[in-house]
Amino acid sequence: MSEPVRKESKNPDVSRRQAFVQLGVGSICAASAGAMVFGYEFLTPNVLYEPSPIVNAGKPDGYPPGTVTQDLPSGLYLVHGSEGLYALSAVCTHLGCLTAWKPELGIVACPCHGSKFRRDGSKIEGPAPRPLRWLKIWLSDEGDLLVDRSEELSRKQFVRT
Amino acid sequence: MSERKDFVASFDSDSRKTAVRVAFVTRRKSPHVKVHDDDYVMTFPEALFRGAVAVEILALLLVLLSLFWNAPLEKLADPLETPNPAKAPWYFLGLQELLHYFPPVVAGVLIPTLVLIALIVIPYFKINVQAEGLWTRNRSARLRILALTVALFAVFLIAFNVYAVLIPTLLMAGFMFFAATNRAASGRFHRWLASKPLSFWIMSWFLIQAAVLTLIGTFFRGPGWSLVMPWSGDI
Amino acid sequence: MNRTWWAWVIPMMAGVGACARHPATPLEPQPKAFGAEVILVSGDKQVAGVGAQLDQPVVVQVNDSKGSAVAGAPVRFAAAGGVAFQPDRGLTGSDGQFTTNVSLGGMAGPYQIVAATTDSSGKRAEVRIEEIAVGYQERLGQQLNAIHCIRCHDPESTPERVSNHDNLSAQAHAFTEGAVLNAISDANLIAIISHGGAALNKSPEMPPYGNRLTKSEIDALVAYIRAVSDPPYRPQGVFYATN
Amino acid sequence: MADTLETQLPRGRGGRVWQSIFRSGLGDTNLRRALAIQQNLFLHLASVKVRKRSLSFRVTWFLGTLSLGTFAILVVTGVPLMLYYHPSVPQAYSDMNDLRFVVSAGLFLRNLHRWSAHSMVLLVFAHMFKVFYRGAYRPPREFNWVIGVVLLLLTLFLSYTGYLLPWDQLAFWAITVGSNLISAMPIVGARIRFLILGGNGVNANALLRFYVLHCVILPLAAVAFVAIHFWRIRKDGGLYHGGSERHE
Amino acid sequence: MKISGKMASFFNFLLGDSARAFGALSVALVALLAVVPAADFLRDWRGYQKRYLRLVRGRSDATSLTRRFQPGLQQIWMPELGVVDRCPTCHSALREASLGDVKDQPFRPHPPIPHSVTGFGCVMCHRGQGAATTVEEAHRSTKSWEDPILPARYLESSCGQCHMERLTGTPLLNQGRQTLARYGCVRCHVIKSPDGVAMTGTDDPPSLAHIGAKTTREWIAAWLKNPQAYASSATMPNFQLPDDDIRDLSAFLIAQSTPYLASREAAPKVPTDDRALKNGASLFGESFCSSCHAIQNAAGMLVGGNLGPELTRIGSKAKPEWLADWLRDPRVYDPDTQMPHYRLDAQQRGLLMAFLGNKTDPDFLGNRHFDPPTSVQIDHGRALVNERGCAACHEINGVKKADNFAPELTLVGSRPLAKILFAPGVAHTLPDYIAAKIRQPRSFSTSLKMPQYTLAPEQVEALVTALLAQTERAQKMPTALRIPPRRASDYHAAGQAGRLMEDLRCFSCHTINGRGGDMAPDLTWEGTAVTRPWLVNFLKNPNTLRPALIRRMPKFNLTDAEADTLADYIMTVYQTPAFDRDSIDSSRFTRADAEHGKELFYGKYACQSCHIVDPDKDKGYIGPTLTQTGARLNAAWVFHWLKNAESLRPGTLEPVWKSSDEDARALSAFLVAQKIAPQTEPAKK
Repeated sequence: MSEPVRKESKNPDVSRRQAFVQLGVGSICAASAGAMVFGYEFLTPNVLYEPSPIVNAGKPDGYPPGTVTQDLPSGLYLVHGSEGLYALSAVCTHLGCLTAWKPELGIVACPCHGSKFRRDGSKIEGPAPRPLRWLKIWLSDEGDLLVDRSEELSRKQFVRT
Repeated sequence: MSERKDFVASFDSDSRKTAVRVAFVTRRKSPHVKVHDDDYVMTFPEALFRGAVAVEILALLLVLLSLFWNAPLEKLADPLETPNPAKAPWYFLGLQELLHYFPPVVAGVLIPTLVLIALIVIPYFKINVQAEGLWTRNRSARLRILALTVALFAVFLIAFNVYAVLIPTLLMAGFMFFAATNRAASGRFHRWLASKPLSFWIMSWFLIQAAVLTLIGTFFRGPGWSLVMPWSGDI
Repeated sequence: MNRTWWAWVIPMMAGVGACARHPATPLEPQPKAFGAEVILVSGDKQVAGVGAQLDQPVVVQVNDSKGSAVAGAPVRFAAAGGVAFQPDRGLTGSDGQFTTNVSLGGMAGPYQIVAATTDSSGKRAEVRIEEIAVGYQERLGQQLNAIHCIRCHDPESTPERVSNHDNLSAQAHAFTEGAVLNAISDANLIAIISHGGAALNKSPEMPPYGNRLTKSEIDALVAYIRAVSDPPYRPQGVFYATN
Repeated sequence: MADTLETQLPRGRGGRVWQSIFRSGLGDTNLRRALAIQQNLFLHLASVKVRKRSLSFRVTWFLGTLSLGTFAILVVTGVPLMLYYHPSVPQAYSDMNDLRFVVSAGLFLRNLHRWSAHSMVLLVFAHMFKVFYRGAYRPPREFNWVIGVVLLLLTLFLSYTGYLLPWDQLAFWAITVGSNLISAMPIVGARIRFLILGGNGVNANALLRFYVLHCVILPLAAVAFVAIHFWRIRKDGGLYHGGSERHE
Repeated sequence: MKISGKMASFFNFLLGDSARAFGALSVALVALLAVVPAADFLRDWRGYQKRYLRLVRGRSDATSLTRRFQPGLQQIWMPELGVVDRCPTCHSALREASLGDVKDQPFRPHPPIPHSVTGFGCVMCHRGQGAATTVEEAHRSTKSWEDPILPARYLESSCGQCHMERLTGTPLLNQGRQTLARYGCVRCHVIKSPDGVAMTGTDDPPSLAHIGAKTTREWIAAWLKNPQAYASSATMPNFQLPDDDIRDLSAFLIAQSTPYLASREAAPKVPTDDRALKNGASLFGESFCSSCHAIQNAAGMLVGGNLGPELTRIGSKAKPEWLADWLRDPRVYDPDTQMPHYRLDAQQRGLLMAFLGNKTDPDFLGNRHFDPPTSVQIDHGRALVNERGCAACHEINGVKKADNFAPELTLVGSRPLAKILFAPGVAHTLPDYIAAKIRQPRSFSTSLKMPQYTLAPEQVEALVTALLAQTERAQKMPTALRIPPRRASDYHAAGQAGRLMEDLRCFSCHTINGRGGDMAPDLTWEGTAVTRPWLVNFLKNPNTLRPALIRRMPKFNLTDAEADTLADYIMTVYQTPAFDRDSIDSSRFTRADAEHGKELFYGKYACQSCHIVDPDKDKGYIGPTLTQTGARLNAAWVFHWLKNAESLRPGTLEPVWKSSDEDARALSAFLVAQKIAPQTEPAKK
């Protein structure tokens, strides 16, 4: 079947046309590939409409010693323990459910899969692989507590008032 | 490659008398139909490639346009502040121009509806299917009808001060009268005009009318829908 | 595609809308006489907010070679940094003087204005005039100065305010005394203002303002003192961002 | 020329994978050329052969093809634009600003979409007039002309509904003026306007309705009618080739 | 020919048949499409970020600057304000104070302000389009954004969007708002603050109900012709009326005027001799009339306060019988005047009348003379009064104040440019429009009603600043971010003392419990501070406390009973809850305490730089003279004053010493020992 074509391809006009068609199809393929790459660029948002990771938790006076306060909108626990104030992420380390503080039991419990944590974030039981995250917390110049939700601490840190 | 016309196919002018799809052979004695296989080409690749080339040219032009000319974006919509002039998309500006002259029921409903109905029924009316020149038959009677129609329409337009419609209409009527003149040694243009059926005249009038109104609405209307020059920067 | 030069042109144009408001004089007036020199009469060393018009107009005078005023001589004002004049050129009046209203540019700092005249041979003579534009912080400092400091630190009295400067045993430094004040670091100035003279073994006649003014207000005062200093204050060394 | 064109096509597609997808190879023989059209979902609406005359530029000006081309561009640009668009007030307008200023190539896509939309309206009008002057609406193509008119209307509605989406002054007032035209209709006008806008004025409801019309209902309708249009071309005797009809 | 032939064959080669055209055009299309990402990559802001990194590279702190630099689009988002700000994308150095020497935008660091630059965004203050990332769209007026960058000189207006009260840092805004109130702008134009309260005028325009009793028609006409010719400080604008209109207006005003309840007492005899003039002048001075009224001196300078009208040409205006009544009791003619009721005797009134009656200016009235008006003229005058809105400011019998007489200006700061008709020669920006409108209203249309004001350029700038603060954003500002104005309290003292205080118009100068003027000290805790005997004496004969002050307490010639009433009220009511005035018993101070206090006074505290204790030695005259402190103040007040004077009298110039208890005690001991009644004025420079 390809025999006559080969013969014809010796015709310079024909082979040139063939080259052009190949060029054309190649260009279209290149354009498609480029569109894929650029599509990735396009789909990546350049700006985000997300709340700042840094949360102002107000004055330390609002957190009396020995209390655990859950800040629902920002997904935080502010705990005033014996060593001082610290911030825990309320997001379960298992699959990201929002945990809840059970004052009657004195523990943090996850409604999704039953993970339980102590008030220092350490795991009591459940599928959660790790303790709750400790977040960076500090006092601003105006005396407000600031928590950076994006920064997990490897060591325990307290704000003493 | 194609031969000289062997015959001219046409349809009977009176559909009540004859079946619709009967071809009359008017020039030759026998309907010698010749369809050679070499009149046809394969859709793939011939038609497809040509189509692709046409679309690529269009795409090139549009991409160039998009690279160098940004789509308009005005201020955030404010229901309390009507911009002056407030213009519809360009393809409705002919209509908006008519609204300037006629009440909304006429310009906004009646005329578009009539145009739409007219467009839809075009292929179902014999005057449109007929390919015969307007003036080949009943010339004097048709001339009288045309003169009367144009005169009445002109009076109506003058009453409403619609010169944007009047002038193209009179121009078109002029051409029609020109085509109707019976000159033995007429030029090609005259022969061409004379061969045009009524449907051609009506559609051309509509096309010119729509184009003129749209152009006026787009380029010559400024604040308060007043007439301005396109270069005055107020449009 | 990258028209970076707009970056500074546009804010400046915005800063001195005055330029646009006063279209340039279409025709330059024909000089009737020529002088040899131009001297400043009044209106230099004024302090105004950025972009604001100076309180007092700037007045210059054209003199001939003998030192007497020349009427009808051409005067032309020019300055960099978006300073606007109203008018920016003209002829001296019958007293040989020419008056213009000056609006400073949109940037804080000292501005130099050049008033020039030409003599009959086209030779240029000019005088340089210094004005100071203050930004928000300096402006706040200026306000605080007018309330708390000026009575002792400004030796000049006005009809509204009698100076207390000469009643002090240790003469308070006028804030324009750059020769003295430029040598004092920001930290020391802030300390003197906050703690007063007595705490720093200086004259106790300087009271402490640390309890009365906030930290940022004292910063503003220092910024103002730096802004009006003559010779201009040049910070020493490198300093780093504070936040 | 026709005999040689197929030889220009790239080859090396005889493999099993290729055949599993396309069944027939590309046009070495007339049979294969015919199969290439016939066995393709999109191309099978067209006939396998076309009259040579109907392909000449003088006859077609390619206006139909170009209209379809703009429609394709509009679909390709419109879908990504939807990813950065919320049909709500006044978020829609900030989305326009985001497209202009921060989304990579957002400005270009929006421009292309806008200019293609205008081009499509223009091309469809031109197509219609061309068909008229060529007499291509004559029997047996009457009904396809009617479909064409419907497609013209769909094009106008597509363009018009898209006009509101940026929610700028241009959009708001054009739609306000346009929708008040409808209410000039006797008896039903006001009701129709109320239904189209989903309220008594151009507001958040109207934006949402226009968005759904623009992105879902009208494009689907257009696709359906375009398919019918193409199918009817074939069923009504192929592409019109100008001049006198030859009856077979 | 050859070339075109070659071109033709070239194009034929490329596009000659559909296959070749397909190939060629595909390549062209791909090439063109490749421009799209390139154009995206070459956007302005990337160029600025590269330039910034180049700029930073050579600097000594390059490492930390580069580390802090954040590439890519930067966005500040404040959903509660609806603000999206991308300015930091190009303005990379906003928070880099070490780049203070960089003068080129966009890399200038932001000067320190009381707000966090990145926490507040840029467009809140500077306007412009924050969402834009191109220079043109961000800074200037475009089709999609009319609000360009605010010129630097009007920047204070942005503070006014949240701050309704006076701020130390915004003098121009304060002045603008004050001018709006003082020049009667708000009497025609409604200007509301975001809490919905309309601004009120502070200009106290006189009632014209009895104008015929006060002055002549000729004066009214001359005044209407040009108020500033009568008093250069007059706030009344020039309505630019033709002479006929002035004639008819004056006719109408006189015709509408009713007699007031004039005194039945005969007018005092007005002496005319030179000595009387001289005595009148000195009485004018002793009564400290110039605390409120200004008079042009020989050099043409205005000397005196601006609380009351300028009196340079009062003799050409006031009828003598009216002046006599006015000096006896201003309330009879105008119950609302701010003028205190001086207790002047007939002889004093005669002297003052002689002095004031001599203040004439024959040039001002010219040889204007009117024939008795016709009813046509009076009717025309009434029409003019309605047309010009005279009743918006002045009380006129039979004419009601028109509502919505002038356009509301609550949102003038965000008026769309498209809605503005610009006069020729005015730049097409909002500030320029407002300024031009204030400077010369009639340049926009001769039929406009707005009169011509006489304002200094700085006043116009201040007004523009205040008006530019009236934006939609200000109106929509979340309440939590709004700092409301301190509303004037309507405090009134009770009983007889209260009536007396109203009669003496104490609140024109003094503030008590939040009500009153700022010319004189706040008296809210005055009862705690002073001793009763001193107070009674001071009320009857106010002597100089602060030598440096030009505006002083007038002598009202109070009777003993009146002084006692006032003193009793002040001593019982105006007591601070912070401490008891008798908490420190001065009799327990020892001589050593006082000696120690004296050392502190002259040493550590150097009080003598502002105060005088020993008139022969001390020279400071910023603060009050302290020679009679023992008679005037009590020890507890002095003690707490030295602790924190600001808390006792807000706005005082006294520094906040926060002295130790021992120091404060010793100084109190020294100061309350000072009981000499001062007779000698300190030597002036």
